[in-house]
Amino acid sequence: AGGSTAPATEATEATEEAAATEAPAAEAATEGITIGTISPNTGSLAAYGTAVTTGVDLAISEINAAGGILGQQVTIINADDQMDPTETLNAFNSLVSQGVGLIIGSVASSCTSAITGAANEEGVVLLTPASTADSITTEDDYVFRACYADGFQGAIAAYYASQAGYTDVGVVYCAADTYSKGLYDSFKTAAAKYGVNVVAEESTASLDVQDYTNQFTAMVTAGVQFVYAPFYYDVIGPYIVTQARAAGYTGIIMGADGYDTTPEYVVEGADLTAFNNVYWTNHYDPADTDAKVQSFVQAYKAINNFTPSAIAALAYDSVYMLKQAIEAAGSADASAVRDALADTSAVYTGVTGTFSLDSVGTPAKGAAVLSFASDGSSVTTKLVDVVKELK
Amino acid sequence: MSTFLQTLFVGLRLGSIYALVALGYTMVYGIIRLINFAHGDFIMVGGYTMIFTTPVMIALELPIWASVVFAILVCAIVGMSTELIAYRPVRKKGTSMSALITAIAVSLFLENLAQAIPQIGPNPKVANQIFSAGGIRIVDVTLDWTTMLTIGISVVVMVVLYQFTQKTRIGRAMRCVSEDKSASILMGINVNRTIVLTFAIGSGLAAIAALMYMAQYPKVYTTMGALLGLKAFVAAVLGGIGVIPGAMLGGFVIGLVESFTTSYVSSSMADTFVFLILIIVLILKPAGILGKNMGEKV
Amino acid sequence: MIKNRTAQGYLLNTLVIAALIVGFAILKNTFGKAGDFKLIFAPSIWQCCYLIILAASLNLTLGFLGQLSLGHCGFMAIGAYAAALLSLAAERAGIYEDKKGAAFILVLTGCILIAGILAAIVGLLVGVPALRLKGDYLAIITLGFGMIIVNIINNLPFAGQEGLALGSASSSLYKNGLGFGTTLKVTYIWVAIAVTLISLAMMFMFVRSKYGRAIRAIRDDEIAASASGINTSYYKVFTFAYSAFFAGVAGALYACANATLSTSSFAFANGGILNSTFVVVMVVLGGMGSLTGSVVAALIMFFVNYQIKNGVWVRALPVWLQNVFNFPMLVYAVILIIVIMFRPKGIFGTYELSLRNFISDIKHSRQLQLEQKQAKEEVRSNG
Amino acid sequence: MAETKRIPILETKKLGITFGGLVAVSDFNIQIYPGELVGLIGPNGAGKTTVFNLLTGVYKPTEGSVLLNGEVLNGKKTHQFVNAGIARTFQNIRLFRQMTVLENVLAAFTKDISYNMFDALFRTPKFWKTEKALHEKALDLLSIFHLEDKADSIASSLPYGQQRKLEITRALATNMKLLLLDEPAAGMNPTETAELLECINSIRNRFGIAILLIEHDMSLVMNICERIQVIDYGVTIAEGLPEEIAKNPKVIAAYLGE
Amino acid sequence: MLEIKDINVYYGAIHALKGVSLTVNDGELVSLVGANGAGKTTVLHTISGLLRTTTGEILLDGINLQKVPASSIIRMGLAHVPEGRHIFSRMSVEENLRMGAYIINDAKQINDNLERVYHHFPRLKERTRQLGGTLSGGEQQMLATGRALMTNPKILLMDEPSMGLSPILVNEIFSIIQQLHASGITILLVEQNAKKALAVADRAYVLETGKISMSGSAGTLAEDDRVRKAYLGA
Ligand SMILES: Nc1ncnc2c1ncn2[C@@H]1O[C@H](COP(=O)(O)OP(=O)(O)OP(=O)(O)O)[C@@H](O)[C@H]1O
Ligand SMILES: Nc1ncnc2c1ncn2[C@@H]1O[C@H](COP(=O)(O)OP(=O)(O)OP(=O)(O)O)[C@@H](O)[C@H]1O
Ligand SMILES: [Mg+2]
Ligand SMILES: [Mg+2]
Repeated sequence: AGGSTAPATEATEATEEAAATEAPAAEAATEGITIGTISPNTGSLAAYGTAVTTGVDLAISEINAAGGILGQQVTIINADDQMDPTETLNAFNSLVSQGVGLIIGSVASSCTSAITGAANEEGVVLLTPASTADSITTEDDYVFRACYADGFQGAIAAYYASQAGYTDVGVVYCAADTYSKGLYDSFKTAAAKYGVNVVAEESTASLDVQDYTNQFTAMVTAGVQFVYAPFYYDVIGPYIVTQARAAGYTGIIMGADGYDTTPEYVVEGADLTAFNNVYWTNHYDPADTDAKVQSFVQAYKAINNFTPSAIAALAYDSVYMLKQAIEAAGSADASAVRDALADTSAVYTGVTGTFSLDSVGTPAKGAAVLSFASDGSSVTTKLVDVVKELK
Repeated sequence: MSTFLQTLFVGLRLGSIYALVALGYTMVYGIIRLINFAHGDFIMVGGYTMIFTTPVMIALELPIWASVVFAILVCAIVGMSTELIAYRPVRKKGTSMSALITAIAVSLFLENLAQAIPQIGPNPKVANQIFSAGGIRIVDVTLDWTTMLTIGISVVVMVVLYQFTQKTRIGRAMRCVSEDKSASILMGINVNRTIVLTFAIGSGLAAIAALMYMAQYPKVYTTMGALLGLKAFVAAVLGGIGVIPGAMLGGFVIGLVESFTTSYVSSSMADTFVFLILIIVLILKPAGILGKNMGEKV
Repeated sequence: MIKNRTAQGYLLNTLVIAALIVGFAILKNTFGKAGDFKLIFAPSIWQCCYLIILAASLNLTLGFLGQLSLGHCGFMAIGAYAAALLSLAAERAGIYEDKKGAAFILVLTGCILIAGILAAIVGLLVGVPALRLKGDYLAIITLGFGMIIVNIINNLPFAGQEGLALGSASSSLYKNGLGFGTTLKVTYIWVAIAVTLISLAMMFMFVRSKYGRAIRAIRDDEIAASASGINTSYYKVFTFAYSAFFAGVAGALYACANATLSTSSFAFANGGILNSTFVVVMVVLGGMGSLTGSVVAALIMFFVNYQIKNGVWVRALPVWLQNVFNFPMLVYAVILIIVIMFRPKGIFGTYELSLRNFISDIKHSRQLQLEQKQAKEEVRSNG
Repeated sequence: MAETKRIPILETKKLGITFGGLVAVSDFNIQIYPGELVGLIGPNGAGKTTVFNLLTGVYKPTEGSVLLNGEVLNGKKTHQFVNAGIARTFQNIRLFRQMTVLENVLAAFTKDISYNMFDALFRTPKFWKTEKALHEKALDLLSIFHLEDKADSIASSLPYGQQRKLEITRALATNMKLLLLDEPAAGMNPTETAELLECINSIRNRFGIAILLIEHDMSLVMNICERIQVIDYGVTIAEGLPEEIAKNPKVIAAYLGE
Repeated sequence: MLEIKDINVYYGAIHALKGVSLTVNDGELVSLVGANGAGKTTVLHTISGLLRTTTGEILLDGINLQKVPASSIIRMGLAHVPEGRHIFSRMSVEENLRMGAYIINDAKQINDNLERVYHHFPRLKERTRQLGGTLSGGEQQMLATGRALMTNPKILLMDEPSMGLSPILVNEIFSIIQQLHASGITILLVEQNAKKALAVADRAYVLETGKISMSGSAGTLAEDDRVRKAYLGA
């Protein structure tokens, strides 16, 4: 990562010096490779922590079963950050002091941003599976990610709206959530570019809000037929879609990767036709017939009994990205791995697509546009389109 | 017009839930002057109990809401055990502040214990449809049956509770205990048993609140009680804590303020307005809307 | 006579603090693995420092004034954001570079002070209406103010929920402003320690003066206090603001120690140990009315939190227990309940650790033992 | 006593208060002159304590006014009444329960302490000087009731009788000109009451203050009061010298009994 | 009827009662005198179960009260007028009195008792609806005594019932005590007004710093020089 080359080399030198005196990574590399993970395993968003740990565990067991990386077995040290930035930093420090030089984490952008600088300073590779805030990778050379940034996902939705001919649209988002707010920002910026007018905006003050009726009544009043609602599955499934339809909103509801796994969170016995006309963008489609995707989904389901979420897929891919980089570098030394990851020509083929990292460390990859389909008693997902590139 | 009506209905819907939860708070607070921070988590316990007993109901071809019976039982047991194991020892020896800390600890304990149980885990669970959808339509806007039922239930619960505390022997014993424990003993009241009973009733109410909550907002997760409990407590204070009709009134006020702020002021500032209203009301009426401010006799 | 005794006490305390600092310096140079000081010890010191200030300052309102405030972290948030934004502005104005030199120290000091003062002003604004209420009503109203403060910061265009790193201040506080990286946290560790010692001294002097007496009188009986000529509203509001000042200072330290700010950290209840509930927990655990208790409780809370997550001994536990330890807050809650059961008035009650008392206590108990022995011997010889 | 000195330190004019519909005190007029010891008696619930509450700003009068040295004190807060020179004790003892005996007295000095935050924070010589002087003064006051040995005990651990005495000492510490005592002998046996009587007299002589006393113990009231005012249902029913009051049929009927 | 054998009571480290023994026979009026802080209230609290002893036993009709839960002691026919009144301040006067009859289920009996209390204390009848907390000190004392009479107790413990009462009411209280005594109720009376207490009592005990220092018939004690000097102000 890092725009210009000059400061990058400076930083590398500095860390080499540090590595020489403290040599955390080198120490670990002699008997196997250790990768650290930081995820919110407890707290209100612990579900994401589970997604990360299960995704990583699956990848690691596959890799170790196949002989490891560079012939060495891989071990994982996981640390819980409770979705709190202070704890993320503590977890980071604890991992690094145990000699870990490669870290996958964390999930929430606010948490990840608490350690990006430290990763750089300590010369530790930080690969975040799911922090989508645009600024995460822009400043620090040691920071990369496996997901695309909010800027891209929001733009796809705007692009999609313009392609489908909606010129007046509405947005409902959560002002207190980095993810939702980030997508809202990027959607709005992109909408202006594609000639789509955002004529109605509504928000919520927290993710614990249960009632979205007023927000969608406002959408009905504004007369829009397309609403961008970047929320998570556990808000979309039980709350938003049914409430929006009950409030009389019949148009398109569009979201992003947070909608992933929604079909498992719908109200049994309710009228599920409400879920027709709901679209979303994702990193991958679990129903994709691609062999790689299917073998991942099957293997994951076999262990965990449920369909892997996008975050699990991204965490899984993150491990393989590191593996590829270590192999390219020929060692698990942090600075060597960093250099390998910074190589923009390397191509990664994962569950979430085939991609390269751009100059700041964010993947340039296509997004799947999916939609829900319902016969009234159950909800399924279907692939609508894959957007590789935005015009 | 339809926006106004819709907003009103949403306010009532939220308010009726807050009111039900607030009644439980007021019950417990009324007797031991303890902000039972764990009350919100009792709702979570009730919610999960219903989620897990729903299949049984379906198998027995009973309506799903009947699982509330299990929820009431489990909640009452959890509530009473909390009192027996955690609150009572501390109340005997400590200050009201140490009791408050225990309540916070119990709340943390329940939330995290739930997460640690593999069958529950961190992923939220979604309830089945409990009552049939639909309702009365007024000018393009539907006032759904569930909301009306919730309002009805909270009014009934309020009236029953009020009559219970005012008219029955046990109710009066509860009021005595809340005022002066040693004098209550001298009246022949078994203080400990009265407190346990209050916890049983308060926690049982949490189960009913859980049922109505899930009927409206069918998602159950381990931290669901945190914000809900907090707002309900605010509602109870707003109405005048310890005053049973006050809890209900407070609940509706908070629900309506929240809804109208969302529609007419700023949707992301709804909580700010809720607290602003609370602050203004308390400054004007320091004992809450229905609270009696009987200044200290010196 | 009092003066002599107290002077003795001061001398002793100063000596011990000096000894601690020397010990600390030795420790620093001989600390285990080279990386550990930088990565574990120094960040821990920073966190302990702001936790200590936070707990002690809340003790002023909760323990000494006897008013339950549940919005203390709101003041901390004000301090943290004020310090962060100010230092950012100072850096952009080119007042300092690279976080070194006299100019930086000056800005740093200024930021910490202004953070405190701003928090105190807000404390004053909140305190005037809020302190008309008592008990749980006050608790709930302060809780409300705490929430509003956080909510407002959330909606400020230049602060924002995402924290300065992502908000429209747009560049990471870590790189700019006073956010300290791992190395700088070591360099400036004395700042954290000095600020904490000075703050504690200021609070201690406060409670050991007419101010402290007045507010404890108000805590015990407000009507009697005013009937003894104490202007209760003045002392209440003053203490509230004074306590908010230190919460603001703690916020500034927090902003230094944590590279990013996110309002969710200051909410009433979040996952970590940094929120208004936990500050109350620290105060009660340590003992309401004992600053020593608050200091010790803050250290214990930190240590327990740290040990649950990182303690080597955890790995020696049976597997099922290790699984329980994956839920730190569960263990934490159990520990809390147990401690409160055995020490319901807190670890220290209202006792202040004073070395002079400590020493005289030891002397006293020696003497008692001696007397008892003598008495026993007498009995024996008589019998 | 010379006629020229007859300027009352306390004067009330048509003082009255109602609670809801209940008229607790009405048309209450009293003058108290420097150094005087006046008794206020009346049946239970007559409004005596309420008068004290009105005289100290705990209750706001619904009619009439309180004048201290000619200055109208209506609308002032309790601590301002104290600053003006009225101190009191309470019928139900109100001590600073968790503080030591010494601190209870020291707290009452607060308003007269001139050092500020700066002095307190930097422990200036002024701070030390003031604190030292006050310590001595407090111990001196405590010695009046022989409480100096208990200086370091926690107030709530004292037996009831000593708590009463401490409360009076604390009131003395406010440096007042008029002391209001609400049933100081309640809960004391005759021997203790006699002791209290001595103390009240000695305080009066030593500090030259005026005292208004509520008491049901007639042995105390009749012995030390120079004048007595009797109220019933909030209205004054008799006023005069102890001997006159003792013989007043209205007072006998309402209050003294046979 | 009531027999206390060698009880010790502690408040934390404070040894409040040091081996106190006393008996109250059926139908007797026994008075307990002592200076402030002697431990009189502690004795009464221990009897009614508000405090527990570390050693010794308390027998009521031969039953060891130490083994009976506090709230059941009242059901054994004991009533206690506590020091400091302890009325329910947010309940009305009438509700307070009705709470006194909590253990009685018979509505008619409750109403009769209520009438009797109102007869003794007409002032309370004037204030049936007023909240207990706003009553004057003396009114509260009447309420506390009235409330204890609501159960038709066999044995009544009274802790300074005349405290804060006007002379006329002090006489009234003492005549009520005598009436109750005459009607066969056993009474253990703690009073600061030792003169009056000894005048109405059959027997008396003197308590000094947690120990019984003297006992005997009330008349003899009232003549005793030490008692006269320490408690009667003579
Ligand atoms: N805050 C209040 N609210 C309502 N009524 C009150 C209040 N304070 C006092 N009263 C009423 O005013 C009357 C006078 O009360 P007060 O306490 O002054 O009596 P008192 O003369 O001091 O009697 P005692 O000798 O028994 O203490 C009483 O009837 C009391 O019930
Ligand atoms: N709750 C308590 N904690 C500590 N000490 C107590 C407590 N209650 C009473 N004491 C102490 O126990 C001793 C006996 O007190 P008690 O109240 O029984 O005396 P008393 O004879 O009733 O006095 P009084 O005439 O003042 O009512 C006193 O020294 C008192 O200080
Ligand atoms: Mg009175
Ligand atoms: Mg007593």
